[in-house]
Amino acid sequence: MGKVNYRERIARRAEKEINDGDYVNLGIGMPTLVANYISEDKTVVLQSENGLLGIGPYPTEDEVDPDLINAGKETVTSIPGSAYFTSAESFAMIRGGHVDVAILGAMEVSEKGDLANWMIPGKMIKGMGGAMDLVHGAKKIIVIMDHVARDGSAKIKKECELPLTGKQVVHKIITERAAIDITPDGLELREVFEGFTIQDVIDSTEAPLIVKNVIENVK
Amino acid sequence: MGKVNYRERIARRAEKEINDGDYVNLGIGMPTLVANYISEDKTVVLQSENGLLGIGPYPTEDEVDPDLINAGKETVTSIPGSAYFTSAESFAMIRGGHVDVAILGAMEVSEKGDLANWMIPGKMIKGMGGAMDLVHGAKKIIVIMDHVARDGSAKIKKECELPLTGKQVVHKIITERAAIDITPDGLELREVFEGFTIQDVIDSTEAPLIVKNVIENVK
Amino acid sequence: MKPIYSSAKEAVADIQDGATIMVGGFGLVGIPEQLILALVEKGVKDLTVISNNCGVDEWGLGLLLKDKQIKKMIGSYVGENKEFERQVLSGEIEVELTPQGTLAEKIRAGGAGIPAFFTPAGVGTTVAEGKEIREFYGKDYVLEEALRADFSLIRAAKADKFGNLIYNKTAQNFNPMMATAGAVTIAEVEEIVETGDLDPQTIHTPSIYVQGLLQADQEKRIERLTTR
Amino acid sequence: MKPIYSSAKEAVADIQDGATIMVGGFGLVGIPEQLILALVEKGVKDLTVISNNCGVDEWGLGLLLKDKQIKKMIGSYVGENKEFERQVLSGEIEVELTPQGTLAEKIRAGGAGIPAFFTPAGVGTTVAEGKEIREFYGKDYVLEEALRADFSLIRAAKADKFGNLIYNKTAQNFNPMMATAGAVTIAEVEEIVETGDLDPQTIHTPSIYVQGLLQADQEKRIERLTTR
Repeated sequence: MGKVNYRERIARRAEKEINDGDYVNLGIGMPTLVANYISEDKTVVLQSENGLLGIGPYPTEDEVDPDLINAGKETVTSIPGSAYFTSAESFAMIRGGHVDVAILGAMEVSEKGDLANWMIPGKMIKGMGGAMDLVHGAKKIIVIMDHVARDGSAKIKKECELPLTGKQVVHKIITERAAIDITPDGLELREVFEGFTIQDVIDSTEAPLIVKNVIENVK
Repeated sequence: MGKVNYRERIARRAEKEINDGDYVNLGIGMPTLVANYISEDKTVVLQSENGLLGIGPYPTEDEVDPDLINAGKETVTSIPGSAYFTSAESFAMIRGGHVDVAILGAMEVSEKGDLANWMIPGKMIKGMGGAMDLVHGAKKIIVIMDHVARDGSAKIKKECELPLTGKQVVHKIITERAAIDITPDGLELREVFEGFTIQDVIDSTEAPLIVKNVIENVK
Repeated sequence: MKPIYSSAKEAVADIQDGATIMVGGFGLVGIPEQLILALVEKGVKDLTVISNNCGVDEWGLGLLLKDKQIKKMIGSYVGENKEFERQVLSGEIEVELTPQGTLAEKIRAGGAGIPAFFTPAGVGTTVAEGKEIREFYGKDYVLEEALRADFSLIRAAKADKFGNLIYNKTAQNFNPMMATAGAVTIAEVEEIVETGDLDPQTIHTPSIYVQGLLQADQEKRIERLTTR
Repeated sequence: MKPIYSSAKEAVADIQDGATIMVGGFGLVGIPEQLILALVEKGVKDLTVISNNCGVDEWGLGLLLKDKQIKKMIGSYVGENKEFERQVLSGEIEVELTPQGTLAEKIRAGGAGIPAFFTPAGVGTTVAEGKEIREFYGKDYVLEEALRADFSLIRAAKADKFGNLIYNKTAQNFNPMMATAGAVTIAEVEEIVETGDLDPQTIHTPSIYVQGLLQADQEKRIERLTTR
């Protein structure tokens, strides 16, 4: 299974965390892909922190409006029932606990649910954007990411080494290898995806995993 | 000059505190009258703290809209160029220093500019409404009121006895007898209105008055 | 997409004794008339009510007052309601009078995840007693905490089925902030239209804040009919 | 009623070296294109700029960056601008990275007379270092102070001559808050209509916040053209 298919598998699995009627914020990058896999049985309203509730599909060339973008600065459309508003209102919505699910990318996640995803000191500064608000506001915080870094090192750690985005904020991690819950007792391995074994996941995760009721060979 | 005419004179004098282009909030009661005397040479936009910028004249019977009132709960109209908004936005405007002039009624004013206009303990509780916000927000706070209470006692005092609306907030007092500025040195008598003498004003004011450059016999 | 109640009675069915409720409106303008009547009929007691005013003697929240259903009232102005003033002066009702701008901001803060903020309103008055005062840029400010409610009962002119709301003129007032600060927000609306019928640029309250809708005709009583 | 400038140059004439300016927009959407170009041309230096992003390398605030006209930048996201990232990493520019929601709220607070507020965003991170942390309802919050500016340069779709503004879609973003937080707010608008031509129920920024208007055509460059 290639990288592209991994991304699709992660997005499909993340979609299962979204319930009918939910208001959802999808982060920049891989999280944005989740929108493509939302079941037609569900009414889901996507929030964009730049001031739109109800993101629609990408526009056709004729539909492109330069004044209508998502938080990743991509041109988008809006669905019937959408609403536009200010950035202050957008984050009132987020911080006030009105968004049901936020799906974010990560550089590192700790076993306590700490998240790092906004800078590498001396190397890369992107800025935190809306992530620091989202992690404290949305009712459920899902991180989706590659299980390990490009150099093969673990991204799920005992402690994050990079500057944090938020402390004890992540509820669930979904990677191409596994779905892991952050519980008061630590990281609990819930699902291992087809092509990987429980041992594979343990070996590629720096933090200890609770292995009790694991569903294996999830497609 | 009867009471009604005094009220008109006070309102006409208060109008002179308003400049062309000003945004103005008029309190309930006598302050509302000021709207009737705004010079046609001036463009003045009246703010109503219940969520309207651009109060128009009272409606004709046909124009009455039960959803369109001023802060005194009177049915009003709105002018071309008006805007409706929430109470939070309305007070953001007020507290944020965007309103140029607020004209308020008072039960008592102290020589330091303290204002009391919202309750008499054990006797009368109206509530402060928006007055406590207005006195800290508008750039210029004008109090207009009868110079003395119904029992003849002074309303302009060394110290307010009633619970305060705000401390050191009033810039100018206009009554049927006089126009008085609150300065860092105390109350400075600026104008004495026709029918009253400087001594009349001194006698009916508990706090000491600075009497330097007074214009007398103002109509 | 949002539940549409078949009656005001059904809309308030989950509101129990002791609940904290926010009720929209300024004077009688923009109040959820039928939801209030349903609370009167339900006879629910010991309510903490957050509302700018408390209706008049025979309409709006005044009806709940008359039936002594309100334990505590948080508002800014009681001037028009004799029974309210009587209950306050006699100590029959607990009241927390709050400057109107502070009230609006406390409610907005509650809905926006801001637990507390500093404001100049009330500094040097009884309102600031027992609260933290802090100086910023040479001026004193008082720390005020956010307000939230179990239920927010609001009134709008139009809703679509997603729950987006548009208010009419000054009937907007406290309703939009209250919509954000209720764990459950029920909107009484004059008209429900199809999703997509409202211009997304003119929505006052986005659907995310609304948990249920009731269509109901409004009497819109006028407190002070003033004509030219 | 509000001054209508005849050129962008005239609109920015009062902005001097060392000024603090807020500039609306999210990415390149909703930026006051011509006002920014006028600042570049004017060559004004040592600016403190408050803006969510800092443009791209060849457009928007990126032009001010390239000319080293910015001393300090307060924003939330610099990811799209290589020159910005370079100046930050090399220490040539002072930068205060602020969570986007905190930035929006600090600006709103500045315009609304709220000197400071508590927010959860940034607690436990470098953002909260040196700031007061306080617990409310069992959770930690950080105290953040308001932002104001000498000038706010914003972009709207329509203005009437009173200065009421309406924005288009997601070009709204930071513009309405910035309109409230500038001592002088200059709105660059695509169209100026007669007073009374805008529906008062659909105004996004009431005229009280606007000190001057400039009509200017917009290039509206697209950062990431994405189609189906």
